[in-house]
Amino acid sequence: MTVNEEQTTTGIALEDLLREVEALHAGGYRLVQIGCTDLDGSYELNYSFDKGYQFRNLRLTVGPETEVPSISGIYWGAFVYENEMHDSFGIPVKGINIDFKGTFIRTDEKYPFSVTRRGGDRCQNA
Amino acid sequence: MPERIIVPFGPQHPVLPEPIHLDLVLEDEKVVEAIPSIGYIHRGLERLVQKREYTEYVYVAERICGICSFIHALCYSQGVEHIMKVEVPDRARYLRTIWSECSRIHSHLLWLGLFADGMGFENLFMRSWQLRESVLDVLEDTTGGRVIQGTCKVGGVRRDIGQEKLDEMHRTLDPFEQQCRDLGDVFLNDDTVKYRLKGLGVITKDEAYDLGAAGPTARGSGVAMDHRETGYAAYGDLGFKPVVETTGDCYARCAVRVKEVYASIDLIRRAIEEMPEGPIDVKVKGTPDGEYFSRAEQPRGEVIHYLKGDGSKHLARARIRTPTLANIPPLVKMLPGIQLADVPVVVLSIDPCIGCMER
Amino acid sequence: MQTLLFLILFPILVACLLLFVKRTTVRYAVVALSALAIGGGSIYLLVRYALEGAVYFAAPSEAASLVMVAIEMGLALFIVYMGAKFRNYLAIALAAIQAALVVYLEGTFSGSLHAVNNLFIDQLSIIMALIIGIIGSLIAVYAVRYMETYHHHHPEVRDRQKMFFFVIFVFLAAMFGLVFSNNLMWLFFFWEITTISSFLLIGYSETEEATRNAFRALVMNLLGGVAFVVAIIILVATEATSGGIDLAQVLASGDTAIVLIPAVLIGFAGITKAALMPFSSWLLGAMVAPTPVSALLHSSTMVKAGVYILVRFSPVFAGTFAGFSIGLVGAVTFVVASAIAISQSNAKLVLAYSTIANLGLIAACAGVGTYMLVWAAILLIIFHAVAKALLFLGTGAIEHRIGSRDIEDMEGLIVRMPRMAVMMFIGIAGMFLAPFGMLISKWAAIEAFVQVPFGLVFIAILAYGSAVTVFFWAKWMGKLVAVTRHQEKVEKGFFEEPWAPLYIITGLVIAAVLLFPVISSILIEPYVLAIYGVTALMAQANVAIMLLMMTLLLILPVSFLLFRRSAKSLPAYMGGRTATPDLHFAGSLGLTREAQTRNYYLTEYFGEAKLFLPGAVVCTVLILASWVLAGVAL
Amino acid sequence: MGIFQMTKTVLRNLAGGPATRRYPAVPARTSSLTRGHIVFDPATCRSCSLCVKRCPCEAIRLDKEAKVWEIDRMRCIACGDCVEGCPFGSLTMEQSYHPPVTEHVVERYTITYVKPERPAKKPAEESTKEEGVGESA
Amino acid sequence: MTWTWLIGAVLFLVLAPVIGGLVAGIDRKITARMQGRVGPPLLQPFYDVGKLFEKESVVVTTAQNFYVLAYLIFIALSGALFFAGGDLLLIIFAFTLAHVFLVLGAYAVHSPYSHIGAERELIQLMAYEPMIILAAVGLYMVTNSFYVADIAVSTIPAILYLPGVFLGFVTILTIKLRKSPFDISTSHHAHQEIVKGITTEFSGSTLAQVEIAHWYENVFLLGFVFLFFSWNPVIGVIAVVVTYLAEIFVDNVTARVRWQAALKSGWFAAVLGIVNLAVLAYILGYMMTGGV
Amino acid sequence: MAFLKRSPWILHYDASSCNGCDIEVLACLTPLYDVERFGMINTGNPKHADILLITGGINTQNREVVENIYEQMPEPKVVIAVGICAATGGIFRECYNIVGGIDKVIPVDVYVPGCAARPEQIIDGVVTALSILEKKRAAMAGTAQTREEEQHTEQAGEST
Repeated sequence: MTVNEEQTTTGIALEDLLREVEALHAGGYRLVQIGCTDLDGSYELNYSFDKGYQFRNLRLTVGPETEVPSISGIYWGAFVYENEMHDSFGIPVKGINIDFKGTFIRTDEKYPFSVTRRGGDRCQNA
Repeated sequence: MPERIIVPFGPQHPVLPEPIHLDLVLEDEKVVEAIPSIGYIHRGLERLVQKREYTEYVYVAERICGICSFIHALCYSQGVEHIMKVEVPDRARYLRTIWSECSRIHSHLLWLGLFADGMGFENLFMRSWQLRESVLDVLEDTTGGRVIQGTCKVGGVRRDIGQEKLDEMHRTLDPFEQQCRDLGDVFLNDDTVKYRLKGLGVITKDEAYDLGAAGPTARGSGVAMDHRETGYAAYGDLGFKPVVETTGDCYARCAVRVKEVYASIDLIRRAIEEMPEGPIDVKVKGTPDGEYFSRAEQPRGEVIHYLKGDGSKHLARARIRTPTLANIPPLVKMLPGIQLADVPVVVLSIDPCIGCMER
Repeated sequence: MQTLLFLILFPILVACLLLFVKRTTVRYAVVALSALAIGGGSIYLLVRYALEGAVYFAAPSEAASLVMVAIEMGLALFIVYMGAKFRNYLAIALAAIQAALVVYLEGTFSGSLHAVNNLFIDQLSIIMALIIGIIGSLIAVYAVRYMETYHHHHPEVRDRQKMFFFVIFVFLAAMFGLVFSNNLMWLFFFWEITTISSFLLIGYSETEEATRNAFRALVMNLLGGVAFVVAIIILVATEATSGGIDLAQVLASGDTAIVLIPAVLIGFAGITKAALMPFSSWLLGAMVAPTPVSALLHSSTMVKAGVYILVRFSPVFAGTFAGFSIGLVGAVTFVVASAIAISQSNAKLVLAYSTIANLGLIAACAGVGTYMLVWAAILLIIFHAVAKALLFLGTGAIEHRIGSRDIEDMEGLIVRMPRMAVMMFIGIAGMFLAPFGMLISKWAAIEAFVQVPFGLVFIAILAYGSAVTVFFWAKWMGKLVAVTRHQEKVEKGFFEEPWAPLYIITGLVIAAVLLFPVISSILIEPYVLAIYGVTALMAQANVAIMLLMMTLLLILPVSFLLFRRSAKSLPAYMGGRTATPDLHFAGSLGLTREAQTRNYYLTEYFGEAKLFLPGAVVCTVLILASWVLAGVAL
Repeated sequence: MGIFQMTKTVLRNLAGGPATRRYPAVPARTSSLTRGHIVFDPATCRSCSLCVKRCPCEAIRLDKEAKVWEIDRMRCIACGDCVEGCPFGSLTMEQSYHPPVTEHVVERYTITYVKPERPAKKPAEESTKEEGVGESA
Repeated sequence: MTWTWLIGAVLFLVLAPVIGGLVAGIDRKITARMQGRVGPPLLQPFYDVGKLFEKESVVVTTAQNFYVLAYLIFIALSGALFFAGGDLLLIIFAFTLAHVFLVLGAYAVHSPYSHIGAERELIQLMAYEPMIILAAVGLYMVTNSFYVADIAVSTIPAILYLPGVFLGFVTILTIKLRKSPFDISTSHHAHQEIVKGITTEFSGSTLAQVEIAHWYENVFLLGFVFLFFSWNPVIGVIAVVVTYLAEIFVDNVTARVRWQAALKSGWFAAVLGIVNLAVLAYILGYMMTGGV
Repeated sequence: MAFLKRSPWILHYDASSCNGCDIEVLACLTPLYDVERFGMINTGNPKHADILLITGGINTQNREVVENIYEQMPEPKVVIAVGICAATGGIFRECYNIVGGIDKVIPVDVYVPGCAARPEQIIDGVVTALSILEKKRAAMAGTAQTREEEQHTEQAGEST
């Protein structure tokens, strides 16, 4: 592989999130994505940024019901990821600029990736 | 006061081949508010990683979207390869590049056709799709599938292209490029097309960057950002310069794609010329353990496969961020103030691939 | 002559009587009975004089003239008083100037202020009398119940109904006087009465806006009045060649160059009264008045006095550049007002703009003044009066039921008020669709303009104007016929306007089309023949085709019977979104939205702000040009 | 001259005649690699069930007891993984695709492979034996 | 009065759907060829209409059928009047009436897409109305008659006097034939932002009626084109064919424009007509004074 | 009187497909396949359509959309499920948001296999659908006729 990009991942605390994001915004980074991973009993949130193919990732681990502040005040376009986060993981996100209120990705079962659900997939065709 | 026209636009709508819904609020025909609503084709295939072996998941990955299919598979494979530290043979890297560029051309021609259709230019639609068929023929001859190739796998590719076929492809590239240039001329120079596109749905460079726009949407606004520059597959060997336009309107986004078609043809030509000999795959052993944000440049922009393995045959998590999702915020910004007639044009100008976006 | 005097004096009597009637039912009876009498009188006039051509009467002159001057002075004082009360000094100044001019006239030329015949009647007068007598009195009947409801809806407005009906009937008398006068001094007197009536009725609700608009109307009309007096002074001063104040003699005067200047001045008075540009704003402001007032004064009759006088003088205008210029004022007004009407959603304003536009068209015909155009102009007067009266009254009735005069709120009226909607439909059709009146007249006008030198200018304007007209009428019509679901019927209400006037006028709109060959041959053609020696005729075949179209239109609704069976009813296409029958659908962000349809107003292109000023400037220049051209002709 | 930019293409199309492949009259264009549909040869299948394991979408089912091999055409993505994986060449990829059907039925084959009666020495037999063991287990 | 006019009218009523359908078929065939396709069979428009009559009748409101029927009848009537040699202006007004009925039908169904289609149709109506009136006036100025019967037998080559008017008329013909770039209110193929616009809610036999009305209309309009060349019937027929081919060509080489451009084009076409007529009036005036 | 067979107008809806089948449906319209040869038109409007081509499986969001579109199509109509996702859910069958094939919501008349279905396959599918369409039409005409006859006999009964 000749991919010449470096990826850094920094773990941060929930209360530092907005400050860190603000700093990256000021540093000319663009928002690449916000992703979420369901671990056992908690979620790992990845806020990914990029500047000139330098990939930086802020990592946050939160509990099931923890409210996460929206970064859509800093990155206007963050609402898509935050709505997605809410709709598939059930993470409450506070203050999204365009809040779809659970209708961004409407699924048969609410919050399919929620760690508190864990009843296995209720798929009709499995 | 009943001052405004409110129209549900989609999900079933003839100009949108895929379902997306907009609540359009109009004054006469001017859009004053347009809120998109998606989720009509959400399948939930990210979860399938837990049910499919990591090698089998390639088939799912390439069915995330039938247009960018090959590059999804490529991005996924590269991610797994990176986690598992698998070195792909050179020939496979070149073959991957050729197929990537073929699918980029086919995607762009497809998009140009749909775009022409969105402007009510039926003949141009027909012509674009007619040209696209010759790319599909090449894909079918070399991979066996028209839109879903199924040749990429973890550790390399499943099929080789024989020298004879490579020569034939090389021969047909010149006439094909000429045809594409004739087509591109219409998009770039026709008066009615220019009338429809110039100054429409403008996104400035700063806005585009700040909103996280990806691919031609960003490049049309002057953001020189193209993941092929990072040199995955064979791009590092072949060298590559992103196509950039600066006006940020629909015309610029269209021009970027037209010119990318030419650039892709050139890349294929050089890839064929410099094709190394050797095996096309390596045996992959073991299971992935680790995580990686795999990134690749799709026709629509940068795609990200975040893969996390826990050492079992199944990945623990795959998170796919597709370019269309990144381009939704710019789209929301573009819509207000345009005419109803331009709504399909503007929506199409980000080349929405809802199939990708909804996963 | 008795009929003439009856028509002038009887309404005054009724007016005085109404000053003492308080109860609505009694008032209704009085108004209905007198309407019958007035209508009957005007029909008698038709039967009696239609075939006789112009008939002149030497009505008592001395006493009447004195009374008139006295009343005129009184009115001037009244205006000064009102002007002082509301601090409108322009009105005071104009009234003073006008009074001074009248005094000057009486003092200097008292010897010449005689007409041999003070009253006369000819076919044009009969047509006007019929409009005043039938449409006018029907509107009066309608107004009784309307005003009762009006006060119910507007408790804040002081109830001055006695005054209201007094003025209405005095106005009717004045209109009759106006169209029967052969003495220009008389004509001027009645002219001023209508101005004052309009002033009083616009200001009826006594709100600040109403008062302001009333004064605007007054000031603009006084401007015309001043021009009128000046014209009379010139005529009297040049009596030897011009014919003095005897209308018939003036028109017959051999020295058209001399007559042209007063004619242009009187034409200017007509332009102000007909609210052509740049004076259109007073008519728009007048829409604050109760709807019957708008119907009576500001579309069917009073503003018609403006174009009536233009038509009267069109033989003088014919072939002169001054007349051409006045015609152009009309034509420009037609196209600009029609275009602005596109941007309006207030029904009464649309009607007002359309009225201005049509008056402009009539003025265009009258100003150019060839025999075919005069024929077309008179047709336009008739059809416009009938259809517009219906539309105004209909709008009034609808406003009382649905509480809005916005066209958007009239959506689905065909479901909510089927009878009213059909009547409005016919009224609107009368304004712009093929076999109906206005369109026939436009067609006649086009055919006529083709034969005029430089008529191409008018044709071009007419072509654009009628295209624009189609747009704003058709979209209104569309709103009416939209079949919305789940709308309660509101046709019946606590307060019932009498439907009879509406039915009758609707009947008249249709009858006017069916009978228009008769009207033309009995009234218009003889008039034109008498004045020009030639007359316009509609080709037989075309008349037949129009009747065929009308018949088709009347028969077509029968086809509804065909469609009742077997059709499956499905909701409208909503892009795959399931929607309730009243078009609510689940929109983005989890909101339920209602799909809404709204007409296009194209304000960016046809807005008042965009078009009024250029139109007014062009028209002002054209009016000044008409004066200059008249002067040059001398 | 930007008004009729498309003229060139239009004229070329008019002169060149239609590009249409008249499909039902002319057979569909395929290449040697075209993945049409899977053909199963019941005579050679030895019920190893490798195809079942490899199929990414569970289109193939095998009942070893009843010797029944099933394929659901409405699940098959024609990836060809099973063909590549089949050690006995019982599966082949045909270039022609499967025709549309009006009813959704699972195709069912009874495996007719009979273990050849041969001396038990060759490795091939070993494997079949193993399979046989697997079957019984 | 002779009976010849009746023959013209009856022939139109009977033959126009046949000719109109064939023209539509040829149109589709040529369009397909221009796009490098084979295209539908020649008789495809008839199959389509036949099919539509076989379909179930589905309505949003029964009133819509009434308006569409009225549209069909008045389109047929105006065409019949034309071929009966009637007064051009009256024919144009009947034609407008017919379209207003179509618009009302779309309003009646009260569906957002139909509504927008109806508004756009009205804008189109507003766009082409001035030019079509001017075309009639132009023919009058040349032949001294508004009657089609007189114009058709006139020996004056109208086109030589009215090139600007003809050009303007061809422009609005594009609007009338619902061809790109002006197919804004509804189009032959549905890939449009307002779905099928004005005809969105019409289906089955109602849609078939709209289609037949369109055939009538096309024949009528082509007849109008013929009037410019009627001094020589052979040239006239050729001109009609060439004009129609040009329309197909333009349809195939342009994108659809916004309504603003449609309105501006229509009105600009009328300006073209006016300029032509003004020059013509000047020449006529000059000739007259010269003659005297 | 089998005009229906000569003029099938199709409506295409993407239920939850990956686009692969969609673009192949669209490819059918383009010069190389040109289904207009058979009188097919891709109309975007359910009220004009005879054949509903659906790609992709059903999920909660689009279930009512599919039902709505189907309901808005006038009889006679047929439904073609294009691609394996539309038939059974295909490779996404086991995703949490996929309910299954189209036939879970509306009756499907023809299944076109393939992932992605090829244009030729789609053409074949439509041809298969045409005969079904024709049957439905005949049945519809038949019932209409019998209904009319019934009315006639009723009226006759009343008059006698």
